[in-house]
Amino acid sequence: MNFLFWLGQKEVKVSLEAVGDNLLRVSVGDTAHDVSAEFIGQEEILLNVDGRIFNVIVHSDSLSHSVFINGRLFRIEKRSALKILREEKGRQKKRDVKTTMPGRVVQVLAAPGDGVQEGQPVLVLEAMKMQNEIKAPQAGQLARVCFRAGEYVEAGSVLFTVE
Amino acid sequence: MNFLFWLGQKEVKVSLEAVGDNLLRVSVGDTAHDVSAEFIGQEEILLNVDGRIFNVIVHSDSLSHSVFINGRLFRIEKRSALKILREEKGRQKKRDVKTTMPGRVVQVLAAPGDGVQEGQPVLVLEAMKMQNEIKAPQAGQLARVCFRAGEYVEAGSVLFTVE
Amino acid sequence: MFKKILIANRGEIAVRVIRACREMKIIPVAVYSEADRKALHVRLAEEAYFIGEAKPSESYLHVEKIIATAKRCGAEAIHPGYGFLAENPRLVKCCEEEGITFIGPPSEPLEVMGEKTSARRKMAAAGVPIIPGTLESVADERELREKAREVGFPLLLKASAGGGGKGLRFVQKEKDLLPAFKLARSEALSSFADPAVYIEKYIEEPHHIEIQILADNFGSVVYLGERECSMQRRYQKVLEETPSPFLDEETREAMGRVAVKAAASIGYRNAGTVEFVVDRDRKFYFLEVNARLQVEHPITEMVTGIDLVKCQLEIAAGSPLPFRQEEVRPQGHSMECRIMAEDPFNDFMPSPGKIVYLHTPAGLGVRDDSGIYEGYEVPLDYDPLLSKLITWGKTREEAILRMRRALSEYQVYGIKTTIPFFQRILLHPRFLAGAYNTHFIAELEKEPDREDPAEEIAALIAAGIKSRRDAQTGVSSHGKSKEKNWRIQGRLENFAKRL
Amino acid sequence: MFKKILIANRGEIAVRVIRACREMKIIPVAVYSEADRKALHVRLAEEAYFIGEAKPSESYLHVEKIIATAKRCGAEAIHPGYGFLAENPRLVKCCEEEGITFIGPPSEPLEVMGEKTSARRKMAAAGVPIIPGTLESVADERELREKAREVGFPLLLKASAGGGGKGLRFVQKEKDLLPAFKLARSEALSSFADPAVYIEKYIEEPHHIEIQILADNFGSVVYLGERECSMQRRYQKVLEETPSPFLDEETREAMGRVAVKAAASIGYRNAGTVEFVVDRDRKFYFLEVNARLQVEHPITEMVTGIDLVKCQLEIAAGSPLPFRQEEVRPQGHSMECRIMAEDPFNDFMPSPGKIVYLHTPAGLGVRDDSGIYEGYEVPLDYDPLLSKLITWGKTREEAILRMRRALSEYQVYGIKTTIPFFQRILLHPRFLAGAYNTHFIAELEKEPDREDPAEEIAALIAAGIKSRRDAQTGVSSHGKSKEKNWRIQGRLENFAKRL
Repeated sequence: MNFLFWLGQKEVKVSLEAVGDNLLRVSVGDTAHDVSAEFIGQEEILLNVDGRIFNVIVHSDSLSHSVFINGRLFRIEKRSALKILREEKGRQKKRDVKTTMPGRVVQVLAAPGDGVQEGQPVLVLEAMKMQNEIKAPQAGQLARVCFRAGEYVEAGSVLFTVE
Repeated sequence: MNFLFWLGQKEVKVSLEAVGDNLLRVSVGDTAHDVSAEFIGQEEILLNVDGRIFNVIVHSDSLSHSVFINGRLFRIEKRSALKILREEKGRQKKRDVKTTMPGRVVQVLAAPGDGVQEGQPVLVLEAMKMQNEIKAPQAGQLARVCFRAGEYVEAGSVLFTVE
Repeated sequence: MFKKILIANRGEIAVRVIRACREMKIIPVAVYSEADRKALHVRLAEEAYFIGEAKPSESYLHVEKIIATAKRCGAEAIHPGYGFLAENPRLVKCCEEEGITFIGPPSEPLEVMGEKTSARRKMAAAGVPIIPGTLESVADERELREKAREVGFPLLLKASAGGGGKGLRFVQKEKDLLPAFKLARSEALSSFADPAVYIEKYIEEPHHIEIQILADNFGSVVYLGERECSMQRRYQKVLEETPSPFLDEETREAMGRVAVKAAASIGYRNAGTVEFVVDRDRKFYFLEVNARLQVEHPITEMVTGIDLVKCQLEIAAGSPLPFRQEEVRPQGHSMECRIMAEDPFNDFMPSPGKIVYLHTPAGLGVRDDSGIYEGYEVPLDYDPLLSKLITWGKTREEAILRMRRALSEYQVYGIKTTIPFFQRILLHPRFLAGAYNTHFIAELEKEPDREDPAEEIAALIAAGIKSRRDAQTGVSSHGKSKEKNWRIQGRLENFAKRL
Repeated sequence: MFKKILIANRGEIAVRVIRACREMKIIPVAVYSEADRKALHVRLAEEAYFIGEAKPSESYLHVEKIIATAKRCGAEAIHPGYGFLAENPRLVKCCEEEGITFIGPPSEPLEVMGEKTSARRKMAAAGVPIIPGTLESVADERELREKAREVGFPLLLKASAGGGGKGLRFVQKEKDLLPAFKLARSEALSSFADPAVYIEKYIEEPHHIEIQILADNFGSVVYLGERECSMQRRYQKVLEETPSPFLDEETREAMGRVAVKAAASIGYRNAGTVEFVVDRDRKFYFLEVNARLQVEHPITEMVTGIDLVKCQLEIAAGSPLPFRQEEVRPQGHSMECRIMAEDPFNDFMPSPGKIVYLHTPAGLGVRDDSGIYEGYEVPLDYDPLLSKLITWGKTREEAILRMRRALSEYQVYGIKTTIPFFQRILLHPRFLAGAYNTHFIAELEKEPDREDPAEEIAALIAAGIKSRRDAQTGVSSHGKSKEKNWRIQGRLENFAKRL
C-alpha cells in the first residue's frame, strides 16, 4: 500500500507491505525499515522501527495527520505541497490573523484603516495571567479588527485582517 | 426523581431533586444530603456530598450499578431483593461453580458422580503463577466437571456443578 | 495541631498542601471556582466548597468568601499557597479578627515586604545590601524620566506590589522607557490591583539566587540552603536547582546569614524566601522577601529531607522549630522543571484546553507535583503551570540525567507544554557546565533547535500505518479485531485439544 | 561502562532497570513475548525485540533466544531482573561463553545458593546459623515421613530450587504431610522445573528479615541495612519496611556481619540478599541467599540514597564499590506495598484484565515503581504484581501516614487490586505498633473488615445520579451538553456586550 505525504515542503513516498505476523516492511523515500505497530486506544501507536521504540499519537483529519512524538508535533499533509503553497500565496495578499489560544482582549492598539508594519503589535490578548502582544504578520493596512477590549476570544478565531 | 435500589439485602429509596445550578437535594432513606456531581468521562463522577468529596466510578448495566469508591465495589441492584433471594435459593439445589478469573486448569481432583463435602477442593486453577484450589460451595454430588487438566478457562466459565 | 484546614488556592500547590494535611491527619478543605469544578485539588480534598465565578476576584481572591467558607465548615486555619491571597495583609487581618489561624507570617512583615519599595527601605536600614534604584515608586512620567537618568540604563521597571515577574520590564535605552512603563503598570494593575512601579539598576550577567528560611514564634530563624533561579524566561523562573553551581561555600554561608538577618529585622514568621541578585563577582544584593511558600520549594525538601509545608503547619500551630541551623545538612542535588501549558514552538503562547492523554514519569528520585490528570480541561483563567517535575541525584550530573529520563517519559497530548523546551535546555553544554545566568534562555532561543531525523521518519511511518488502517477498514474496527485475534489463541488451543 | 544492555525480564522490574540505564546513557533493550506487545517496559525502552509466545518457557525463560537477541542487537550485558532467569546458572554460563556480561553473581555461588539444600550445607560449614531440618531434599514418601518425625511438627516443606514462597507448604500435623508434599512438589515443578523439596523446622512467631549486600570484584563486601519482610500472605511478601521495628541495634549489626560473612564464604559478587528467620528472642537463622535484585530493593534505596541497580551495573562493568561500610548511613524510614492484581474481597483470586481507569499517587516521599498504564491489559500469564508503592518518611509514623495518603490517591479500576487490603493493614493497631510477625495477615483475615457508612451512602447517591442521567437522556449526551453549558458562559458574556 502506497501513500504520498508532504512534510514541510518535502514530498515523501511511504509504502507498506505486510511481511509476517505483526511485521511490516515500510519504505520511506528510498530507505526500507522493519516495523511493527501496536495500536493502544484509537490514536496511540507503539511503533517499533528496526528495533527502536517510539510512542506515537496520530490525530487525523481529512487533510492531514498530526503526529506527536517525544513532545514534538509533525503535521503530515495528505494534500500536495503545491496546493499548500498556492494557498499560502493567496493568503499573503489578505491575511487573517487567528489566535491559537483562547483568551481575553485587554487592549486594541490599532484601528481599521491604520497602516501597520510587519511585527507591529495590533492587540494584546490575555490568557493564563500572561499578556501577549499579537503582531501584524506583514506590512499593510488593517482591514478589520474583530474584537474589542474586554471581549473573550476562542481558539481559532480571526482577530484581525491585514491587507 | 425517585429510585428504589437494593444493596446487600437492604432496600433503599433514593430520591433526587434539583435545587439550583449544579446542586441536588438527595434523600437516601430518611436522610437528605446536599449533593453536587460532576461527570468526568462516561463513568466517573466527582461527587460532593455535604461538602465531603468522593471520587466514584459507576459502571451500569440493565440490572445493576457497580459503584467503585476508595477501592471498594458496591453492587447496587435495580431488581428487587426478593427476586435475588429467590434466584439464590433456586441455585442452592444445583449449584454451578464459576470462575471469576481466567486461567489454566492444573489438576482435577474429583470426578462426576463423586460425593463432595463443603469446602472440598475439586480442581486446581493456575493464573498469574499462583495455583488456586477451587472448592465445592456445598456438600452434594458432583454433577459435572467442565474442563480437563491443561485446558484454558475464561473468566465467567462454569467449572463444575454440585447437586 | 489543627483538625481542619482550608486551602485558599488551586492547582498543584493546593494539591501539595492537601497531601501534607492528609499525612498529618488534618482534614483538608478545598475551595473551587466555576472553572475548577473538576480540578485535581477538588478531587484529592476531603471536603470542598464552591466559592464563585472563574474570575479570581470572584473566587480565589475574594477574602470574604474564603473567610465565610472557613467559618461555615469549621476550619481552624487557612493555608494560602502562593499567588492569589498568599501575601495579602487584608486576609491576614480578617483571619486575626475571626480567630482563624493564617498559615504564614503576621500582617506587619507582610505589609512591609509586600510593597517592594518599603521592603527596600527597611532592608537598607537593617544593613542588608540592596540594588541601586528608587526607594519609592515612580509617581508620573516626568519623575520616571528623571529617576531613570539618575539610576542609568539599562534598568528594570518593577511592580511595587509585584513578584513572579509580573509587571516587570527590562529597559535597555531611554527611548523604550515610556512604553515599558505603560505595559508594566497595566500588568501590575491586572495582577496585583496596584499599578505602582519603581526603578532598579540592572545588574549585568545576573544570577537570581534565593535562600529558604524558616522562623518560629520563639525567635528561632534558620536557613535551608539556596536555590539557583537564574533560568528565567521573560523574568519568569522556569527551572531551579540546588545547590547553585555558581556559588562557592563562602558566599553561600554569607547569604544564609544575611537572609536570617533580613528575616529577623522585620519580625518574620513561618516559611519565607529571601531573594538575591548575585553579580558575576558573586557580590549579592537583596531583591525581595517572598512571604510565602515558593513554587520551587520542593528542591529544598529533596536535599534537606524537610517537609516545608508540614513545617509551616507546625509553626502556625505554635510549635518551635524541631531542628537547629547546624542540623540542616543538604544531601545531593535537586532540580525542578516547571511544566507549563505553553507552546515552545510558537513563542510560548498559552495553551489551555483538554488533556486527552497523559503519561507521567515515576521511579527512584523522581517527584511530580502536578495539578492535572488525563481528561482534565486546563482553564484559560489561571496560571499556565501544570506540574513541577523534580528530580534528586547524588550529584548534579545524576539529577540532570534523571531529569532527562523523566522528561522522556512525560507525555501530555491535547495541549502544548514546555517539555520539549526543557529537553533542549538539559542537553545544552552551558547548562551541563553550570555556566548560565538569567540571559541563558534568551540566548538559547536564538540557537537552532535540535532535530532528530529518526523522529521524522517514525512520524512518516506512523502516518502511513494510520492511513493504511483507515483505508483497510472503518476507523477502529480493524485494530480491535486484530487485538482479539491474539487473545483468542488460548481458546483455540483448548478447542484443538478437545477435537 | 556498557553502551547497551538487554533486560531479560518484563513488568515493573524491567521498567526499573530501563530507567537506570537511561540515567547512565546506556541504551536499554527490552525483549517481549506475544502477551507483552503493548507492555510498559516495551514502551519505555529505547529498543525492543519480540522473542516468542506468552508462555515463559518460550520467551522470558528461553536462554538461547535471549542470548541470540543480545548478540543480534549488540548488547554487551544482560540484566536478568528477578524471577525468570535471574538465578539460572545456565544463562550465566552461556553469557560467559558468548562474551556477554551477566549482571549478577558468577555461576558458582549461583549454583550453590540456587539449590537451597546445598546452600544450607555450605552455610553450616561456614559457621552461619541455619534452621534445623534436612540438609538434602527428600527422596520419597518414606524418607519424608521419617525425616519429618526427626525434625518434629510443625514444619515447613520447601522447594529446593525455590524462592518467593512458591512450592512452600506449612505442615501442622503429620496427617497433613503427604498432601502438602504433593502440592509443594507440583508447584515447585511448575515454577522451577524441579520438584525437589526439603524439610525445615518451623520457627514459632517468626520474623523474616533480610540484609542487602553489595560485593565488588575486588573483595569488598558491604551491607546496606535490613528489610523487615514478615508481612506475608501464603508465604508471599506483601509489605516490607526498613528499618525493622522489631530489631535492636545489636542484632541488626550482628546480622549485617553474618550476612557479609555468608556472602564472602561463597565468593558472592554484585547485589544480593541474605534472608534470615528471626525468632521471638531475636535469635536469627540463615534462610537463603537471593542471588539477584529483590522485589523490595527500593526501600533500601530510599533510606540509603544508593541506587542499587546502578551499583549492579557498575560492579558488573568492573568498578570497585564507591563507598565503604562506615559511609552507609540510612536516614529515616521506608516501606513498600506490593499492589497485586488480586481480589482481597474474594480470597485474593488473581484478577487479570484491562485497566480502564488509573490514577497514580505522587508528591513528596512517594515512589511508584509500576509496570502498568491506563488502557493496559494485565495478562494472565505472569505474576500478578502491578506496581510497588513506596514511601519514605523521617520517622516510621510519617512513612505510614504518607503511605495511607498515597493509597487514598491510588485508583485502579477494571481489575481488582490489593489496595483496600493495604488500607486495612495500615490502620491496624498492631501494625502501627510495629508488633507483627509472619502470622499477622492470617490473623487479620479473621477480623471483621472496616466499614465506612459514608461510602455506602455515597455509592447509593452515585447510583441515583447515574440512573437519573440515564433516564433523562440517552447515556452520555446529557453530561456532554452540561459540560458545554459551562464553557459557553464566556461566549455569552461576549454576545451580551455586543448587543
